[in-house]
Amino acid sequence: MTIPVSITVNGRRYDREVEPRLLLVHFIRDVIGLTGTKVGCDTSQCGSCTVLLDGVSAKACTCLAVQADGASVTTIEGLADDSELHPLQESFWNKHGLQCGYCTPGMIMASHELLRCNSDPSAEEIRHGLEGNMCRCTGYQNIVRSVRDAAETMQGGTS
Amino acid sequence: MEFNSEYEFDAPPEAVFDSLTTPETVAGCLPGCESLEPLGDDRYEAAMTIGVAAIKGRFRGTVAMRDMQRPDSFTLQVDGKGSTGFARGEASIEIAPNGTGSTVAVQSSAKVGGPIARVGQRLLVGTAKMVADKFFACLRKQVEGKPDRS
Amino acid sequence: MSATTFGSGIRRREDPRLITGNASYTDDITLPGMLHAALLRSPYAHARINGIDTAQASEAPGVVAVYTGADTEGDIAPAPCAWLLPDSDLKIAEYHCVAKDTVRYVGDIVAVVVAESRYQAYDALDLIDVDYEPLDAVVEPKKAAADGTPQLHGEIEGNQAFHWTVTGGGDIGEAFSQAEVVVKETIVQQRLIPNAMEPRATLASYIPATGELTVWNTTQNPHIVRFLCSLVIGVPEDRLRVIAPEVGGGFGSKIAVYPADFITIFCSKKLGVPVKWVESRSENYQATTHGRDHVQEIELAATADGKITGLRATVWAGMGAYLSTAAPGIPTILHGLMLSGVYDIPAIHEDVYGLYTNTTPVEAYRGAGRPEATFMVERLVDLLAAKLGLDPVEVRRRNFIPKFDNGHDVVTGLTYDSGNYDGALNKLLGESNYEQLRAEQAEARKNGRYIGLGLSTYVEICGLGPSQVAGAIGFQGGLWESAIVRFHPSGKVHVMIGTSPHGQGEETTFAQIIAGELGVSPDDVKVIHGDTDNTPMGWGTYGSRTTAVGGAALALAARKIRDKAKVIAAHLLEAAVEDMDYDDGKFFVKGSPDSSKTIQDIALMANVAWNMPEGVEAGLEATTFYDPPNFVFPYGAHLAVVEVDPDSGNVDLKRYVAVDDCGPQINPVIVEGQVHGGIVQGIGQALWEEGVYDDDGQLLTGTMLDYALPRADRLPDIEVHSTVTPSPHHPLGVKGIGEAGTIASTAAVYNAVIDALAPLGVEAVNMPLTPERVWRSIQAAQGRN
Amino acid sequence: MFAPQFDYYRASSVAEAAALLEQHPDAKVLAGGHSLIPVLKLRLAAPSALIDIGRIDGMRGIREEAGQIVIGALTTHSELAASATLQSGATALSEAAGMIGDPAVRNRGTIGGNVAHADPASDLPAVLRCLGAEFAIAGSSGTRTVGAADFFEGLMTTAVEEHEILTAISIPSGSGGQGSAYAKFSHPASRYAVIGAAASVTVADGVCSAASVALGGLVPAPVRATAVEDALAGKALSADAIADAARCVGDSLADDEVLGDVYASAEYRSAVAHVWVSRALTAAAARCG
Repeated sequence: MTIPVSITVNGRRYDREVEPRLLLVHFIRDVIGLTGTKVGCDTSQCGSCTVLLDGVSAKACTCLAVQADGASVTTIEGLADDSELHPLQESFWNKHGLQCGYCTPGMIMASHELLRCNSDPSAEEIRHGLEGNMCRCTGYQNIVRSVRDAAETMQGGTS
Repeated sequence: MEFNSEYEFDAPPEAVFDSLTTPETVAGCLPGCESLEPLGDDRYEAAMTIGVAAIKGRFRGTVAMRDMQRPDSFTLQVDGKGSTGFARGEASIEIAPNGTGSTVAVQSSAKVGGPIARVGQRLLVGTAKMVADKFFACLRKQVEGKPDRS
Repeated sequence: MSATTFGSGIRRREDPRLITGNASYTDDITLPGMLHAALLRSPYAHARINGIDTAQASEAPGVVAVYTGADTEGDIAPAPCAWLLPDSDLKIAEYHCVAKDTVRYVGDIVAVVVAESRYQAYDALDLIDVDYEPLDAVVEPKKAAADGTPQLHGEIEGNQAFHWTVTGGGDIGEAFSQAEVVVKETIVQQRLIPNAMEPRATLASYIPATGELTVWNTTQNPHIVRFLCSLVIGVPEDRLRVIAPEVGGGFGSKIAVYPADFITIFCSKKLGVPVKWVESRSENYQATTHGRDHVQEIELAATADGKITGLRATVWAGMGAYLSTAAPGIPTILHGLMLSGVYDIPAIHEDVYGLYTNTTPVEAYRGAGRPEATFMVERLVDLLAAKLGLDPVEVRRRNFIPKFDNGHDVVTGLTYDSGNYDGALNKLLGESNYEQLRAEQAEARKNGRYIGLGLSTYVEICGLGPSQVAGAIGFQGGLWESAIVRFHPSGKVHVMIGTSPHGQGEETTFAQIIAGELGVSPDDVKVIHGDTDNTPMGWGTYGSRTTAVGGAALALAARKIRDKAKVIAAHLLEAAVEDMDYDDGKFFVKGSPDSSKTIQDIALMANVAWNMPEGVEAGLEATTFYDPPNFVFPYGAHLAVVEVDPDSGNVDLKRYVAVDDCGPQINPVIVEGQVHGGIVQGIGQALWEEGVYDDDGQLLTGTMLDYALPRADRLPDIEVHSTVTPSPHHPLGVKGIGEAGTIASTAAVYNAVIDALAPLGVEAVNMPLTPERVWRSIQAAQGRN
Repeated sequence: MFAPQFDYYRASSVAEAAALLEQHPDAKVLAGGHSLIPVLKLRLAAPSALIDIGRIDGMRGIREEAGQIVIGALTTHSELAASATLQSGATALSEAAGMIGDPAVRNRGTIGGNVAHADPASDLPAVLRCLGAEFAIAGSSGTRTVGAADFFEGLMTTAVEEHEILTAISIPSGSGGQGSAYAKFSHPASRYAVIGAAASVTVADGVCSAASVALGGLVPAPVRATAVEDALAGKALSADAIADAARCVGDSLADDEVLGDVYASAEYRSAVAHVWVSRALTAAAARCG
């Protein structure tokens, strides 16, 4: 069985026929070829596949493409505004919030959700907000700094 | 995995023993049992679906009854596999008179492997207990010839 | 050197592609006509294969081929072990990439399916019917050594892969018979699963017409992959190109060349089309190498005033079912030779037994041997302090090797390069306000709260290593590194290195080295790595060696460039070479800095080359193969503060302070990041992580639902400080920093927990220190009291 | 990982979903998917079809009516956690919902999917048992309502029959003097509850006039800790009184029912459950306004 779906990713609409079992993350990576979103586990733990689904964070490995029919998805590739990096991307760069980079797209999307819900989080709130995203390189320390830095930038403060 | 349990029957040990060793009764009471075909020598080929809620696997394999000591005890050997993994186990079943009825004591241990061992281990004993409880509740109904008391 | 480049915490040059999703990891690469491989792995830890029926799988939708061991016979040689430990009676079991007749761990490969999509390949795996005859299994290393235990490899007696010893200094028996104090402990260094966030993957593309093979692989060492693939698969190196594209962390688990890699290549070669294999996380847990897995029986002899007189240990090291690529060297060379730690220990003896068990092969895992050594020594020192009623600081001070800046011999045979261990500890005590913490602890105890302080003072061996030594210890390769520095006409620079970083940031730090040596902006330097067609041979990134060895190669290549540039500059300025001076990218006649040529001017002239000095070749590039004269020995002192809830056994890590010394820091921000990550991995071992097998060899922690990785919300801020002691033999004085945090932190956290529980009478708890383990240790101690 | 093949049907009404379930006997209901999809990916289940109820109108949201808080089965954990109605009227529920998984999981996972899956280690069943929830279940022959005591039948087994759908959950609105809380011993890897304790207490005239305590995580299905409840009756809720009462929790745990795993044994969980019962009670008592 295949099912027609229409999913808007980073502002562009994709109409495709998919098997019901196709995961959203495979739709994004394999069907439309946006490979910035990563797969790091098979049990919804690591958060590498985090995207925004209709504006809120979701783990794209735990969502079927057919469930996202009609939805709007934002991936890491869609976060920057044309050539200008999103403040979160800038902050991750400025504060050394990444090493191997594999968890980074998911981490940035999860951070986006965090700041959507709380624009001025404390370090502890940031740590809790990132509880569903795993990083093996940074020990999270600089990720926390990065998110804090982005919060300040986005509020118009100075970092 | 180890699993022990006890079940009370309002019937003499002979009746309980006979029921427990009659393939048709066992097949009828074992949740998810699709077939139990005799291979001779008290061995049977079984096909069954085991699981709880969303987690379900289809298994096929052999069931053998050994050391039959009517009406006191016997040993059940199970060896099955399916796409969610495999299980090899042995259960010693002892039937003791208890007033006018009997008590069935089950002591079993199983080796479980494959995906179910990897991701389902925290649920294995609970599932085994649930399957066993259902099985004995059904069997009790048959042996006692009246509706389930529980 | 330019102060604004070398030593400055500039932003990483790697990051723009990584933060925008534009980086390509192996699984991100798709080739025309590419097929997908999926591997059928044994669900049994030990079984004979009586038959494999692939008929149904072969007919399944999308399936192109199904291969079993019989199909690969003669085309894939056994997976090689490359660390042939000498004087150890090493016995290497044949590691068939696809099992022939026996499987020896859950995850051993039995068959491979190649299909048009991954979904189809996995569907077909379910249709392969294997007739297994289960055999008894053994999973614990000490049990594997016992009589009457299941045997993995018939020809290898007692499951023993090797027996290695190190003996140094005075008579160990005498040290113990004369000892005024002896402390002992048995330590289980539990099995750890490395968990690089990027799962392993291989994409192989074989072109039958040309016989050329390109392999994209998640590896820490592409040149070793090429070398071993040429041996195992038989494609000559001139037609074999290995590319490590973006690699998402390794921590040792991407050193080995795996059966899955060879099989994927085999499939591409057989079918003449590109084939990709990507492991799932649960497959990673089963089949990608694990770390640690030691049982250590250790004891320390000392005088009544706390001076150590001897250290003796017996270690049973589980190696898994087969010996992985570098495995034999980890629990031996990298462990046993480091048993003196930061202390002056006059007599040391250790026996290490490497044992085959029905488990996933073990390999290097961040720190590789050194965390196990540090833990042993740091535990014993704390036990000694407790026994003598001394502060752990005091016992350490009484035994530290005094400050040295150019070589210190320890009895295990190593010569440490430079160190000031007391200096690092002093800085730690100051930064953490140790005295006050002790006072707070005493106060808390009065109120029934259990706070503990744990120290770990460590030294590590890294910058592996001199090639002569590598040869002598059985490593089947030199451990030099290479670099090519090439100036283009406009003064932009390409750096080609043989080693292959995978997240550590050397694209930035190496550009900073060039900037420091040649005065160009780091932005004008592109560091090229990870492609065997475009880079000189090199040995890879592990053992904290890329900056320590590869960085030295690069600095020396840059200096060669400077020498040549000086000759050209002298020619252009019509001066004698010996009259030339150089500063920050400019060549000038001594005393006349205004009349100068920049390195860019020289690069242009060298490349257009119409006015070169007599006898000087065109071009401005240099190649260096650097073989270090010794290892480097970073060190430091760490402190953990914990609070334990005795009712539940829960451990709360409240504070973590580190002082590390890796010599001069090329980029302190990157150094700090390495320390953070390393510390948290070591904390993971102390508190959460453990790969658990049941007695039948089933991996019970088979997914991220059961194997507990450190998460952001369970950690405090990590406070990082440093001291700077240059290595006397390194061209830049730098040491390594990739593993330091891990090597130190497990012992610090463990010591803190034991310190917290001391009033309750607890002396030891097996790691990880889960609430249940801690709670049980309290119950047991209370029962004793 | 890659799920086996299945068919997919999207229901636009409860009636249509019930009819689809009748037509496809081996089908599973899909809501948010956070219980079901991981199981499918690991190939631990192979249903013939999924019936997607995720877009059925009117099954989402939280409303108050006639002394009840009615929660649509498709309400997400994030919505539960953020609901002012729940924060004031059923604090334990919003608190527990905020502890499930992580933010992305909470954005997609639904209360209905969670309780219908009835994983012993999930958080909401214990809370709903504690708060005396009622469950509205619809099938092709109509709807029925089941109380929490009967809803959770055993390990991953509920009163929802194969052809039925859980549509809504209602709980009594909190009354004056009542406070509730949830305390969780979270598994460090899965984030599921090793032990979950939900407590609701009512204080009148300075003493506990009503208490409800339920436990999850360590039992196949949530249980009420009646021994703890009894020990609190009529007591002033001092720290000592709470700790003493919490220690009675073992009396409500049948030995052979307590679950253990490689991380925490049954014996350990039984022995330390009182710590979380005590925490939940302490927090609940502090909320009695």
